Amino acid sequence: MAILHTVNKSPFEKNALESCLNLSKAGSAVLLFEDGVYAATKGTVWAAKVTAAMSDKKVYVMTPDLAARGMKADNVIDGIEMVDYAGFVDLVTEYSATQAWL
Amino acid sequence: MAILHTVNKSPFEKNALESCLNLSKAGSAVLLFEDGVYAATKGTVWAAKVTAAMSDKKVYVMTPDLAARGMKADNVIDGIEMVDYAGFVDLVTEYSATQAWL
Amino acid sequence: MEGGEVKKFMYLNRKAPYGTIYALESLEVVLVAAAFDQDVSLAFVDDGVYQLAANQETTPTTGIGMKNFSPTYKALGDYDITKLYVEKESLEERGLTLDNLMALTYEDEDDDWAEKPSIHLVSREELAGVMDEQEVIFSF
Amino acid sequence: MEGGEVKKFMYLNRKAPYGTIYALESLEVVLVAAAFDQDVSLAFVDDGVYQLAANQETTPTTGIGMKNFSPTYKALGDYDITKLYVEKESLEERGLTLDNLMALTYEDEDDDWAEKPSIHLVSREELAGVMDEQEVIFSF
Amino acid sequence: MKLAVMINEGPYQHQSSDSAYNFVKAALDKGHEIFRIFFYHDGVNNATRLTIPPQDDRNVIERWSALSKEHNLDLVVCIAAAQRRGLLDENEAKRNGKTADNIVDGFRISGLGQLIEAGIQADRLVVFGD
Amino acid sequence: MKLAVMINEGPYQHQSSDSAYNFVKAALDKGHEIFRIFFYHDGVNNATRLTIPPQDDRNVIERWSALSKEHNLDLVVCIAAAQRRGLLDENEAKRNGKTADNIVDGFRISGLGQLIEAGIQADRLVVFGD
Repeated sequence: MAILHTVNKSPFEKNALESCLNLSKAGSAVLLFEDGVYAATKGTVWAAKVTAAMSDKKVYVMTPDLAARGMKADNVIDGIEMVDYAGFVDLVTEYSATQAWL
Repeated sequence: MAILHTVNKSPFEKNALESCLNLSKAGSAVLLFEDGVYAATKGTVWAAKVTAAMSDKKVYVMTPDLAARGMKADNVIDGIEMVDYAGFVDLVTEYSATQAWL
Repeated sequence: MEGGEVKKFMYLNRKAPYGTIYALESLEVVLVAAAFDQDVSLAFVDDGVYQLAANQETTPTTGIGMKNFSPTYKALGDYDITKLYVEKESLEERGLTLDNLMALTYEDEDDDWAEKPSIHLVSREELAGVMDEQEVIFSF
Repeated sequence: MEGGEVKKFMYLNRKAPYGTIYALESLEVVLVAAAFDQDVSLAFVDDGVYQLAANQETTPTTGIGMKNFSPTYKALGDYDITKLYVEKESLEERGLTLDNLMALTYEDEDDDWAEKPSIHLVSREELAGVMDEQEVIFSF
Repeated sequence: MKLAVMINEGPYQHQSSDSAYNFVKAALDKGHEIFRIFFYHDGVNNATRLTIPPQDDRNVIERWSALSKEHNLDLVVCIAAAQRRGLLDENEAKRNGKTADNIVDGFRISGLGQLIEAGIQADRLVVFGD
Repeated sequence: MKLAVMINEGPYQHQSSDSAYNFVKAALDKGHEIFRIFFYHDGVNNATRLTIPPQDDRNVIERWSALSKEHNLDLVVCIAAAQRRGLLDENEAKRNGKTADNIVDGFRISGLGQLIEAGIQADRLVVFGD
């Protein structure tokens, strides 16, 4: 009974990730995709907050979205798991519900 | 030769107002309209930043957009000038160019 | 849908009204959903709390010329939609209190039709708990 | 437009590529604008700096399946569009340096066709100054 | 598993429809059932047959239409949202005195009850938006 | 003064088209000239004649069309953006083998050069978007 939260917007542009992190419970998961993948990259002003969230939540990032934006595994914060669309589907089935932070 | 900056998004949702305030010069003007009008209201966590901006910029807010969102003159930060669409047109003609922060 | 399963449905509202249509069209879904006898909750977080602001006024002549749909929220009680969760922290960041919102109520048939508030002011912590129990979440 | 007025045109790019179409369709305007002999500047601020990221890859099979339009930025120099201002603070907040961006250059006809960078790294302060001088600003 | 999908944005302007397509394809590849895909808000614009996208880019509408045919998907366009935005099938056009219709094969127009039903019947609902 | 306007979003989903309409009306009331209104990105969707909005709400498209007639406005829809999104006039439909067109009276389809020209010719450009 844990929820998969999805965030598709850049944390620099919109407040979706911030709200998601504020309102998601320990044990839930956060999938970063589309422009949301920037939150998964190293060295940004958001990296510390995302790293802190990993203390009690799983964080995933969509590899095809990273690639489109010129990013690779090297750019991703340690501990964030990279998934493709098949992995996205698995997450949706593994968690009890999906909540989109639009 | 001063610019009219327009901001139509809530400062809570998007970073448009913040960027606008960071990148607009002294002597320019900022018009808050659509969801941007929330930045003109009293008591928010953004009020101090908007008030500070008024030290060297004029700030305007669109009255019809305030009314739609349940706000009146009482709710508006002191020193912000309220305009209607005719006032918007006047601002566009008075300033040398208009820059939209989308 | 008699005899069917009852699921926990949540409608997540995080956007201000009028600037975009999400608030209005979200409300249209909620009204239809009322006929399906599910366990319905509405969450108002971030700019979503502005959807419930009192005294919304739009006119074609001096106003923005869009339809003022805020009266529809007042009908939710009649449709047995009585769990509107408003996040306290979101209100505070915006300098708002419950007094700035519409007074939304319903008549409780289990309590001699007493009039009760539909808006439930909850902390971030409490709202996170409510969200975590949901089975189907609609975002707009 | 010979003999016509030359205006200072700025294209303001604040959004990331692919998540929305603004970056791509902004670039389409810039390419058309090149034929009009105006004084063209491009500003890349906030997530707009991501538009210039090197190594963008999209494929229909394992990728997002959208068109990779980043090579088009490399053609801007040939169209005499050589003033691409990138805000330093926006790069820094994102953990990026110029090395993470595409190397965009043009050949300077006034300097024996020497190859020169089109990307100009500017501080927030400097960019504010450039913006303040503009006569027509296109936002996307 | 039985999955339902809601799409809130139109083609090209936002990535939502692309992400949803890639998600649905992956789900079908894994043998999941797609109970319904519901197009709401500007998402209804994914159902127009009048687009002519650039030849070097993907055709968002054709892709949905083809996938629908291949897997017998139930692609539902919200009637209220569609009417606001000018998406009509032949019947709607006739009934409303409009001189053209523009819905592509593979989509059908229906009410919001179809979205609620999808939420009830499917094991999971996934929403793609802005 | 000579004003030009650019609109980046479609009807109803965003307020942009409403705000632009109110702005243009106020400008005309004050005696300014509207050199051109250019519809780009999803803004092209403002030109469809197939909408059937709720009777208790404004009709965004009809409003533009009527204002155009009254003031002889030049409403230009970007052809590239329109083709991506399924907005076509009769000529475009024929040329591309499409079985319907959907542009309302008062709008014309043309290229991006019309936007640049508006920037050059007008005294001010005002952009409405998301």
